[in-house]
Amino acid sequence: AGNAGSSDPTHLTWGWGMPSSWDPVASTAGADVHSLSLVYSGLTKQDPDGKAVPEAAKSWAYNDDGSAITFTLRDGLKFSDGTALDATAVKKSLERGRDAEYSTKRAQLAIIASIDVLSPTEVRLTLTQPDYQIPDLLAGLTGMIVSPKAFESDPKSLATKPVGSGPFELTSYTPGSEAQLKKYDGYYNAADIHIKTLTQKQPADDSVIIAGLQSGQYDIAVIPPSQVEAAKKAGFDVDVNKVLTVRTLDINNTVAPFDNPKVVEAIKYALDRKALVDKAFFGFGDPNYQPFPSGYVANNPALDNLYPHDVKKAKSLLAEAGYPNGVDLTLTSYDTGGLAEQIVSQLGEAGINVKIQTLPLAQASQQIYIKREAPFALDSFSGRESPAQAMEVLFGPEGLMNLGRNTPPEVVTAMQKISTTPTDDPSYPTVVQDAVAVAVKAMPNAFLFSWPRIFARNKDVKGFTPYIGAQRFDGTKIEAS
Amino acid sequence: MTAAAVLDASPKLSARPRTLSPLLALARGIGTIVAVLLFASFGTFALGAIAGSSPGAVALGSDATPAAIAAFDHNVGYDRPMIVRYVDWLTSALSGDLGTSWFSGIPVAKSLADRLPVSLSLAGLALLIAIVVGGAAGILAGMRRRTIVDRAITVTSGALSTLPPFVAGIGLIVIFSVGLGALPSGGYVPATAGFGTWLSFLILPAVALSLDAACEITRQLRTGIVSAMEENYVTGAVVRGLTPRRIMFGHVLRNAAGPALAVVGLHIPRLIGGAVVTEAVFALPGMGQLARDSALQGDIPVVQGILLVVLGLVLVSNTVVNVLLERLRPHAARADS
Amino acid sequence: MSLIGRALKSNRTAQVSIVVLVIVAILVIFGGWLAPYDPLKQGSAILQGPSGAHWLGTDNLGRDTLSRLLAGSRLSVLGAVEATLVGAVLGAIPGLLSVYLGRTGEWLLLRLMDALLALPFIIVAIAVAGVAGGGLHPAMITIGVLFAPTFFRISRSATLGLRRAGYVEAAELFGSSTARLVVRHVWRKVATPIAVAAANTTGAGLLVVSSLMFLGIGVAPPAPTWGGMLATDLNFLSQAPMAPLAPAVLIMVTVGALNLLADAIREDTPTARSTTRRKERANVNAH
Amino acid sequence: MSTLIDAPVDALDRLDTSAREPLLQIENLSIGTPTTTLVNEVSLEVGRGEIVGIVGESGSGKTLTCRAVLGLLPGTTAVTHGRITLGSQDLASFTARQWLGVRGRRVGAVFQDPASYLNPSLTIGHQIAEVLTHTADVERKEIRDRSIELLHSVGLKDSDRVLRQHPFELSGGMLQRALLAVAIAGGPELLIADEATTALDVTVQAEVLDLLERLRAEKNMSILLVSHDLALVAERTDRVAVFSEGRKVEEGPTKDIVARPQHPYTKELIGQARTVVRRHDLPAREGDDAVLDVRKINVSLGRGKKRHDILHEVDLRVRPGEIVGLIGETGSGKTTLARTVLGLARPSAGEIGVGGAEVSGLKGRRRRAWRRTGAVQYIFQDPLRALDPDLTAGESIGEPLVIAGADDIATRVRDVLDAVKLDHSLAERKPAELSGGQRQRICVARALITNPSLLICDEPASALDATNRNHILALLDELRRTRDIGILLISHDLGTLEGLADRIAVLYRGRVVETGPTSELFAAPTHPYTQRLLASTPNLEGILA
Ligand SMILES: Nc1ncnc2c1ncn2[C@@H]1O[C@H](COP(=O)(O)OP(=O)(O)OP(=O)(O)O)[C@@H](O)[C@H]1O
Ligand SMILES: Nc1ncnc2c1ncn2[C@@H]1O[C@H](COP(=O)(O)OP(=O)(O)OP(=O)(O)O)[C@@H](O)[C@H]1O
Ligand SMILES: [Mg+2]
Ligand SMILES: [Mg+2]
Ligand code: NI
Repeated sequence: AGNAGSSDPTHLTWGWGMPSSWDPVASTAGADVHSLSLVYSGLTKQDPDGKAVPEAAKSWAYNDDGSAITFTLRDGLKFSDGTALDATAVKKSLERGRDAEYSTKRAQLAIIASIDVLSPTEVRLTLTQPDYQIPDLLAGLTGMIVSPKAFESDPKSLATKPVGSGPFELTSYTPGSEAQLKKYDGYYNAADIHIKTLTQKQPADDSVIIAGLQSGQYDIAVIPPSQVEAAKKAGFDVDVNKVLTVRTLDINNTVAPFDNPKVVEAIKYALDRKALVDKAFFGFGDPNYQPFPSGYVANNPALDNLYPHDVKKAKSLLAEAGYPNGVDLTLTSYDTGGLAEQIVSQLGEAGINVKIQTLPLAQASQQIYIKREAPFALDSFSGRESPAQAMEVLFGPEGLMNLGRNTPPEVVTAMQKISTTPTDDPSYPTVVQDAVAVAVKAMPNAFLFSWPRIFARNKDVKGFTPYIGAQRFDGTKIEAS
Repeated sequence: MTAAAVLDASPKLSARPRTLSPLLALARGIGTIVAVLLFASFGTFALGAIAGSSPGAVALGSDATPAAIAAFDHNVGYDRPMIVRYVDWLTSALSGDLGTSWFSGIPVAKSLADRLPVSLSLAGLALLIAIVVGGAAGILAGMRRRTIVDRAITVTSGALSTLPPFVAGIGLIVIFSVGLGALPSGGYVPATAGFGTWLSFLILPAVALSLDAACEITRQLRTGIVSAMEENYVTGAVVRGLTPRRIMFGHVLRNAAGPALAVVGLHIPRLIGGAVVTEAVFALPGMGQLARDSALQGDIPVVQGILLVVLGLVLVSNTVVNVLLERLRPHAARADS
Repeated sequence: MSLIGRALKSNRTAQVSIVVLVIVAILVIFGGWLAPYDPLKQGSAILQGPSGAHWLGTDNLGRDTLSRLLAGSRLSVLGAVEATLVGAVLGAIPGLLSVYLGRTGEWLLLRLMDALLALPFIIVAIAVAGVAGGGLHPAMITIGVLFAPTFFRISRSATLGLRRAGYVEAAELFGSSTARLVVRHVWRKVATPIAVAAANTTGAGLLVVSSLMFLGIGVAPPAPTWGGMLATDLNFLSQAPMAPLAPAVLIMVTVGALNLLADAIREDTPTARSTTRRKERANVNAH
Repeated sequence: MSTLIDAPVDALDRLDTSAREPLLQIENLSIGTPTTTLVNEVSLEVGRGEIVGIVGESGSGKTLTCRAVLGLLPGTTAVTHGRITLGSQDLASFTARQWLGVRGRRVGAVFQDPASYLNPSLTIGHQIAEVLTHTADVERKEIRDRSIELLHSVGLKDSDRVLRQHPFELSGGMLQRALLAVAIAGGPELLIADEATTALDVTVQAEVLDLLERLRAEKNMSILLVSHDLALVAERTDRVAVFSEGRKVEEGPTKDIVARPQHPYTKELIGQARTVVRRHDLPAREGDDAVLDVRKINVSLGRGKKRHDILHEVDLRVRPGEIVGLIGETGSGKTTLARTVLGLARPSAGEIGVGGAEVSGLKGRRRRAWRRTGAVQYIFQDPLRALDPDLTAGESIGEPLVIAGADDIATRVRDVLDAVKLDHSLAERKPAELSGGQRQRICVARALITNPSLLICDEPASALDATNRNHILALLDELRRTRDIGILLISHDLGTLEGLADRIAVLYRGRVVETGPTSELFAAPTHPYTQRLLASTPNLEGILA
């Protein structure tokens, strides 16, 4: 390690982008969960495999029909501002997320009809309908508990001065550059936090990220697949973590020519997902036909190779659809890497002539999600803590990435079944996977591949556990080797 | 960029009426800044509106429904006519309130206050390097004109000025951070962490950023010296028995420095606000990065705030340059039409 | 153009830069046609070093680098030329007019140009591209607008100088209209410094394009540009360390040639020559 | 008058020079570039306290010789042969360091165009102080007193202010004095004055030359006075050397050379200087029809605060076929008057009649229409600047007709070329390919092509050498005779006007202070300025008389 790095055995520098806001309620980016998990705890958190496990709550129990859930909090929890993390705090915090006009979590929390404080350590959430996904839902940004004292006095200050009860507390923050954190002893699992101080640092441009590791700018940093080889060559450990992120093509099947299912199918067959992974991601990733990576509870192995690369079939589908001489499309993308180009090239071979329209991210999301003026878009989905919620985003009648907003009833039914099946029910995996199968086959979205989160790590960093969801540093130590 | 081109305009810059008092120059500068602001900020407003950027759309993220966005926009008064919002922005900007970022909710003035030290450190150091190194090279080349030294300097600075700025930055990192392991490859620490540390983080980006200006200064200074050497007053000074050193530093440089100084004036906006590429390569949290991120996020108040601040800085520094120019070459005051 | 011809005759660097620029021009016109492969055709061998089949190797999608460089010439150079043209038109003509316009018009134009001069290029280009979106054109047009003050000042000062020139005054005394005067006597002289500036700004434009590409702005895949290729190649330094060399050299050589040519023309302008003449005359016909 | 050339030598005797100890000796000096010889075997001696003049045509090597003495040969030129000794030192072998001991301390120099020889960015005080400290080794605390003393000695009275001023804030005459002060600050024994007064008004020139003579008298300074003006050299020097084509063709006491030139070149030089273009007197004309009638015009120029009055109540008339001379010092408003008549400046009061029509009120379209008639034409001082370098001579000449929309332009261009005695083939050339005299004829031809009734010539010959000057002046005289054109001839050279003008108007600080027939004015000037002007003009005839 180098100058700013781990010459101090209790300090870790983590190369990871700054959050859009340190207030979970105002956060607009899914990736913020990694930073915010450092300073907030939720009632639940995700374990390395993505399963909801206790955090601030030590346990929970549903009522019989799954329409209410009671969380029991750990005793004596405190926020970093010294106020108690009790049932009242939980109630206020969740209510803010559900009701605040500026909240970006209103839709997710709308399921909560009312919150009752049963005792200082017991809080009951009454739901608008039975839903067993609540512990999962609350394991991410949506459920992070913010000190009511902080948001009652000045909610805006939370953007830069978070007050939570996570493993760390923020000591200084320079937006766009770095966040300095120190260990928060009030965290319930503080015993397992060996890092005293942590610097979260904006990673540099891809082309110089390894240089940054080499010059000791980071102890551990997220790197693009193109840099894996360089990182290994430079003597760093590389962790390739399977995570929930998946690349997809959003398709609006209410717009011609996508209103013809054969065209959509042709696109799905025309894609060579393996080649995409191999080139654009240097082989780091798994071709996928569904939104969940293998090994995850919602992954349905039966869907592997659902649409094998078959140019002939694509062509004939296209001909059947009435486009024997090919069809002209525009692909909207905010990706400036080579992926879009590669997709265009593959589709071109099947007679699907695609023009690329590249837009800046903010504008792309306006075009694609809000205005829905881009019926064919190269997108990326970073998953949700709850599989039901993820499917809601992808396929639900109001789903963001369901550009056509036309969900067939069988998909709605299958998805509802997920929520109404307790997650510890033995049939739960089957229910989820069946729903995935129904949705993937019925919906136009073309899934391409799941792609990993890759960390390059200084060899001194030990005990690092990759998480499928928010990355955590419980158990991570720095030991000179 | 090299933009040697802009330099052709620079003698004209220096040929502006110099008889103005600094105060008057400032007043005129403020006139300018008002003109720019009116047109730049209105432009950003309009562009943002066309692109569908609005406080709600930015603050509520991609999960938001159009209805939620509309409600949010209504609550913050964004559904009023554009001209009303614009006047509103303008009046509060005049009282120092630049609004808050739509994206992060952080007050724009605070974000800028965070970024300004970085940008100013970077620009200041780059300017210093450009003036010292570029100036020394230019003087050397001008004094030793038509020698090997002159040719070497001319060729080197000519070649360096064709270097795309990010290539220069990456090249420096490869050499000094990776190759020699001598300097950090990026990031920023404030000067409060110790001058040495501050400098070690800033020196590479400052060098990368200074290249363009340094090459221009070298070029202008060399040309200036060479042509000043041909002036009769140099012959006059020789005839009077002054030593070559005195002639160079007391007479030639004084007159030759004008165009070079004008270059400095022209480069200041680019050093302060245009360091986007350098900041990206070196992961520096300066205003350039903020501008880029905000522009891409559709975060219009921030973009406008940055333009305002950059313009203010440019105004101040150009006034300084103009005053210096007038001191240096009082006769140029008469050169204007 | 005769002034280039003149510079060409007298100056070796001018000759070299002209040769380079002619080659570049050939690439711009015939580059796509000269390309040995389809520049968009992706192969399975990615990030290959130079070989017999691919003289400059392949890029991250397995496309032939040489073909992309050749085919990319047009967009790269024309992008820079576009900015220059926009700047020249928006700068030179108002610059010329500002001299003959009334005082208010002149003042307004001067302030407007001051304003543009104060704006930092890249940020404005990003802001425009960021909110207006898409492609190279909005960015290049913006850059062009920001180039305008350069041309404005040059053409204005040249015109100002000429307004007092004897022959311009003479034409005025013969009853020439302002328009004729400008077309007949002023324009041609102003054209030279404009040409110099144009050469410089075109070079600067190329660099700006590459910077924007590096920042991921104005990228319009799959059409190749030198700047875009350079920016992309830098991401794969560890796989293909030499790959950025070719586009970088092309950019640098073109920019360098443009700058050298500008210098050569500048040195050879009638004004430059006439000042030497004036000095001579001052000695000779001292009266 | 040619009899004067044979006047007795004694009559010209000014100073006895025989007993002077030599200070500067130039022996067989040759200067050349690697390819050519520019100065050939020149020998010249300057004694202590002596004023030696060098005259000669342009390019004859006067400046190179002076520069060799200063060790400042330009470019690739170098001494190829010969010796220069100053006192007892041989300058040829000097190192750069040794030269520092010569320049400024032993040899000072002043040149033409004093403004350019002073650093425009530094105050006069700074530049004097610099020489005093570094060349003359004066103590710091004495500098101010010495500076003031120096300025006084060159006749700059308001020395406190001058010390604080920059060169651009001084007039030409003051500048030349300031430069002189800087040059003598180091107390040189020899002062080289290369065309040092050429750019000055005659009255100022006379004052500066008086000053040089005083310096010589007071400090026993030797002076090498270079000028192309034979009359001036004849008036002011003890000895003179005549240069031609890089050689010294003749040398001797001034009086001898002027009175009895031996070398043909010297004879020609003297002859030319004495040639005056003589007008051909016209029969007196009836009536008072004027082609130009300027009545009580006032002109102010500049904007806002800087606006000031240039011309006051100026009256001027020019009749057909008449040449009216306008003379006055620099800045007196001669050009402004011409520009006002041409409608390039607007009078704030008064009237201007051209050919009987009132023109001062014309504007815009109507003024353009009037200009297209070509009734008034203008000849610029500097023909090079008056011709568009991109147009051929023929195109330039035809331009007024093109603008006026006339036809058979080609024929008329040929006609005027004949009128100015130029070969038709020259019409194809660009200005750069023409000589100075040819260029000015092209300008005259262009002016003639519209058949003007009034021609305004602003110093039409001052950019030309003597021969060409005479030709152009003769041409003007012929034109007014054959074409009955009225001519307003602006000149600072009394000699020119004396021979050519029918009447002369003297402009002094924006007012016509005197006007009358040429001979009367010369015989009995009434205004003090006119008297001073006449007295200051170097007069060869006077010396010879
Ligand atoms: N640097 C130089 N290189 C080559 N030739 C030169 C140089 N300087 C002057 N000459 C030539 O030397 C000759 C003499 O020049 P010089 O300046 O001494 O003439 P001059 O007698 O002073 O003329 P003038 O009256 O015009 O000042 C000219 O033919 C001139 O062209
Ligand atoms: N455009 C102008 N604005 C203000 N003042 C001017 C302008 N043009 C000339 N002047 C001033 O008017 C005065 C007269 O100038 P003018 O050119 O008429 O003199 P002149 O007699 O022709 O002198 P010269 O012999 O040097 O040519 C000068 O003091 C000059 O500085
Ligand atoms: Mg000379
Ligand atoms: Mg005049
Ligand atoms: Ni004279």
